[in-house]
Amino acid sequence: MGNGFSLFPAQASTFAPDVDALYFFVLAVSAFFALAIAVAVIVLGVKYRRRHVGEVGARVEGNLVLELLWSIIPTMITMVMFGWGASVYYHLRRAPDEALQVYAVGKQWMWKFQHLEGQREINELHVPLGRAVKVTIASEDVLHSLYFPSFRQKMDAIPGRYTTLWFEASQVGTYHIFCAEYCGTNHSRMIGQVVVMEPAAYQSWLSGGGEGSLAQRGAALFQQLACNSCHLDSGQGRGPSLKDIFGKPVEFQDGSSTIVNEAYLRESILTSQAKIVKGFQPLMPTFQGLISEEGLVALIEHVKSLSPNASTAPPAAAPAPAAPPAPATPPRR
Amino acid sequence: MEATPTLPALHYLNNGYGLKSWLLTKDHKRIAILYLISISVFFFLGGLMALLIRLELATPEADLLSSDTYNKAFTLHGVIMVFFFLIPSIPATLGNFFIPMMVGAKDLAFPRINLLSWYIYLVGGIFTFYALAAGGVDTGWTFYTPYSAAVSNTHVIATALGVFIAGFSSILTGLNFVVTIHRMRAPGMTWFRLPLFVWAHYATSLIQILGTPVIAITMLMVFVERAFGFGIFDPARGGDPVLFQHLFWFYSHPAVYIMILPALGVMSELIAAFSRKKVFGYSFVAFSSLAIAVFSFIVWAHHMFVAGISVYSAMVFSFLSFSVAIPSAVKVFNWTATLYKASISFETPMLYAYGFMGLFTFGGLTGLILATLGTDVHLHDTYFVVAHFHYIMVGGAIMGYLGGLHYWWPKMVGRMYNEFLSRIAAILVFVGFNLTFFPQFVLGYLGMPRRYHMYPPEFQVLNVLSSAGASVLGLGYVLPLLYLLYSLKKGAVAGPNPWGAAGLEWRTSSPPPTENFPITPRVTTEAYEFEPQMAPEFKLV
Amino acid sequence: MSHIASVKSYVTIFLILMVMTTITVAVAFVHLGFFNKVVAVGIATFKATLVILYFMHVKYSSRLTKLVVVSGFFFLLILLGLTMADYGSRAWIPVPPTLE
Amino acid sequence: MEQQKEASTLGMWTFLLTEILFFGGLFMAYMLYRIWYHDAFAAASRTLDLRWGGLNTVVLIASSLTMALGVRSAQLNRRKPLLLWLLATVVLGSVFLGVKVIEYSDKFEHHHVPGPNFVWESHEAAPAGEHQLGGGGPVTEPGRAASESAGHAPAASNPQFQQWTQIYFSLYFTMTGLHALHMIVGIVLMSVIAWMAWMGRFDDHYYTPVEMSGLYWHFVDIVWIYLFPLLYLIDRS
Repeated sequence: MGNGFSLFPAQASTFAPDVDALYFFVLAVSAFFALAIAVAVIVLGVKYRRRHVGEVGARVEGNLVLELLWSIIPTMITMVMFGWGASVYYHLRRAPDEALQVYAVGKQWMWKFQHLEGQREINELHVPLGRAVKVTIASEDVLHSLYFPSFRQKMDAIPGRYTTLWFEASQVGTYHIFCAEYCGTNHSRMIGQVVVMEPAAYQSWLSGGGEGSLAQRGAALFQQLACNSCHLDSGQGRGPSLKDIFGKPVEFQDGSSTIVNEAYLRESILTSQAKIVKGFQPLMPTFQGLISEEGLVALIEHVKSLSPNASTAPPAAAPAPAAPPAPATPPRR
Repeated sequence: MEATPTLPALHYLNNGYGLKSWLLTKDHKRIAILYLISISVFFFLGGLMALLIRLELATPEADLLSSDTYNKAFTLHGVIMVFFFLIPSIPATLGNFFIPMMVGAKDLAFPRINLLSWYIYLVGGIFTFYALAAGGVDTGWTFYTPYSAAVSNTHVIATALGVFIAGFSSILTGLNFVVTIHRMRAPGMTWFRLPLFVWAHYATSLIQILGTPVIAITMLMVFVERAFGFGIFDPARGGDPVLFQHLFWFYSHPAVYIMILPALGVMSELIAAFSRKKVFGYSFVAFSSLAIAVFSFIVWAHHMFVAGISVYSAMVFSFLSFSVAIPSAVKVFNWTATLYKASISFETPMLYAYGFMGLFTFGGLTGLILATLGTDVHLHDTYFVVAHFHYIMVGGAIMGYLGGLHYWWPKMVGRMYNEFLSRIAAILVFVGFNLTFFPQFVLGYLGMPRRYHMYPPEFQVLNVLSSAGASVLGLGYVLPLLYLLYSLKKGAVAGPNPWGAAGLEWRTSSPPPTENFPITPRVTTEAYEFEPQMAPEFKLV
Repeated sequence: MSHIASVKSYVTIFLILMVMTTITVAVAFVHLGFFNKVVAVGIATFKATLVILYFMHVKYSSRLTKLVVVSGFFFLLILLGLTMADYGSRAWIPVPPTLE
Repeated sequence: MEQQKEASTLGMWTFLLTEILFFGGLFMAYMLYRIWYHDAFAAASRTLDLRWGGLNTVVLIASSLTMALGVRSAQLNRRKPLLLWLLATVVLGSVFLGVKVIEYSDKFEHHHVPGPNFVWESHEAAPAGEHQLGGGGPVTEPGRAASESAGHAPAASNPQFQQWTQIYFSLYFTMTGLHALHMIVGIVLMSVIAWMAWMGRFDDHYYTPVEMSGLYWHFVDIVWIYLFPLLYLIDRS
């Protein structure tokens, strides 16, 4: 960033070369066909230009073989594009299990980032080189879109639910962060920079914070909101114990179950009556409007920290909770 | 042979004078002229907004407009150009004028509904003008919720109602065309003798009929949410803003084909007329229009690949999106093949047709890059998308519209325009267009997001190029306005068939009489039968 | 369109519609789980079909008219089906459930 | 004449095609939210009075019958019966709207109109006449916990539940409002047609306007045939 004029963006993530290769492939095919058509119409235009006023063209009806050829060949070429594109996309969307977790909150008109260790940043994100980073994105107001052009990665921030993206930076440096989804007056000022650091430098940057980790902040909030008066570790409280639940299945009063994940925790805090854990009463008040998006991620991190063995993600393909995405929104102005 | 053609004594233009004879007319040709005037007003208004946008973007800083004003400028540019210019552009003017003539009918099936559609369009336009005059609207033409429904404090309601109302005008035009093409064909005019322009409009009408009601109801839902505090998309009440996007794009993707299909129809006419040859693979070109219309309804979520939709759904929609590329490619290949062993002349309309071939092909192919999932994540909502759809909308639809206008202008007004100036304008449009929008592809891959009022300084060189191109393009658009108006009084008299073209519309006087043909024509030949004696010397009527 | 149906046939259709309305109300008071929805929409569709075929004379109309009617419901199903396909498959991403 | 009639028929059906997709957008929203918020929708649906809804269904289907018989009279060139059937249709349509006014005013009284004044009281969640849930406080076994629903206990005291019922009522008012608007247009149309019949404009060769407005009327009926079970009968068990 700050570097001068260029015609091509920096390749600063592990999948930037993949995306670029795909891009050049489709571009090359496109250029070939565009040029072929351009040359053909010009050559034909010169060769068959009208020589005298009354001339008409020859009678040619059409040709079935040709029609089939130029339908089937492009179809096959586009299927290659589709397959290749879909595999790159799957890679872009599927975060590896051991990814470093970062939270991002978009609001008019800034990006707020929080690290698990407690650092909070605005419009700036520090990430280590060579480590997968998963960003969980929320929005406090309208749609935004978190965009890292040098990483070739982007995801909308949608009020009322979490979305995620991930990347692994491959080159030390400072790169743009943009908001790509129009969000009002200062949409074009909702920009920032992502700083890719050597792992050691990143570690020392992390320890420079001193606010306490995200989970610690969540623990404080847990006390402050009196969550701890019901959610006793012993399981004897009025609410279920939150110890060692993350990544494990939980069963509800109506017999259904789900795997505890961020989305479920978010829903349980904001829409506490949506799912009632089996054996408990629907006593918990809703925290809708009482807690900010940032406080929410701190609480979730706190709950996660109570499940030390669940640091690696739970088994894949959890049975779909046939439920709405945590339908809740932060307070509005 | 050398006799100078004269204007017919009685034609639709001199059949009644005065405002009333125009405002209460049921003649499809006069209604087409009314539309032509009104969409031109909107076109230049939308163009003015584009000018403001490009001027502002010449520098990275915010120096000409405030952010709010800039946002309003691009919103109105989009709303006006999409809903009030491109969607009615070819169907309501050229289609309205020539579809009855091409099928050999006296008028459309429902002349009064045709006039009604123009008034509805005007009412929609007045709502939009009101929004503009009262302070503008800043949601972007896409009206994404929750910004449009709850947050923006501009005139969303008036604009949404304007779009809602204009939608009905579009529906009525489509309905009229479908019924006309089904029921009003002259004796002998079978489906496979119809000009491809008619086929393209038939396909367009299907989209207008099937898609437009969905945008209408979506706008209505935004309206009730904003006006009465209902909650349908409101995330605070559990609503889903992404549902809005599904409904919006269910119409707005097919709407792209409402804009481009008629231009593809014009292209078939131009290529045939100026190469004096039947379009290669007529039935494939005809059916590819219908295929595009049907496929256009199953690809919409490719606008939402990063909007949090399911990974599998994204894959399905990406797959289906490629399917719509094939019939478009088939058309381009067939046009190219038409030029083989043809007799090609390069009057102005053919210059536009050649320009169209280049720009539409390139625009369509860049669409493949956006339909490919892996690259779309990077390119979505960047200037790459802006450049892509301007290649289709401006390079395709407007080139087609201008080409068609120049082709049929002698028929519509009975006089020729200045050929030299019109060629200059066609070249200016082509050069200016590429200079404006090609740099935006590069900007997009560099990562410049769309709807940005300010941008990092390293993007400036390309933006300046684009702004410079826009001024050339603007010149190319103003020039036709001048020489076409001039030709109304001073142009050389054209005669019934100045191009030596085939088709029923050229077999009547220019301008045509109110009832189009002296007697109901009987059709005995295929479309695009160019007999050697149909050269300009030959007089049919 | 020149087909003229008898009064008796119209009244018969009307009575069937009434009976169907009664059934659909009655079924709503019985707990059938998922099948409540199926029955409700099924009966409504049956009633709508009767109205379209007999009251609106589609049974005696041209193939073109029939095609128009069917295509309306076809494109409606595209809208409903492809949109719900997105919502339905969001949860089954085979990635860690942390990714939603 | 024949060509004109065929054109009108095709035109009318094409128009009805757009109407299907017009209401289709609303049905899409309804379907999604009903799946997501089944219990809230069911609870909100139970606040509608089934008697009024049922009456209106009967009235509207009856009006379709009178309309069909009206068209038949026109086909047979019986002017007086045509006029009577058309008037009967207008009367039944007006009865429908009258009932709708009663229902709407009831909603206003109960603050069930979405927006800032919306109020949802917890006892309203109860199936009519059955469990009266203790107001305010959380409830133990709210009626039917182990339902087929998407895992939501219908906990009426939950503020989120209130928001979801608001979505139901937003859709209820938009859908029935739009339907009522179509009814009003239909009644005006029918009155004009009846007047034209009175003036003797129709005979057995020319009755296209009667037939076309009949198609419109039946379509509006069909919309209600779907709206009635979807809005009133979500879950009454």
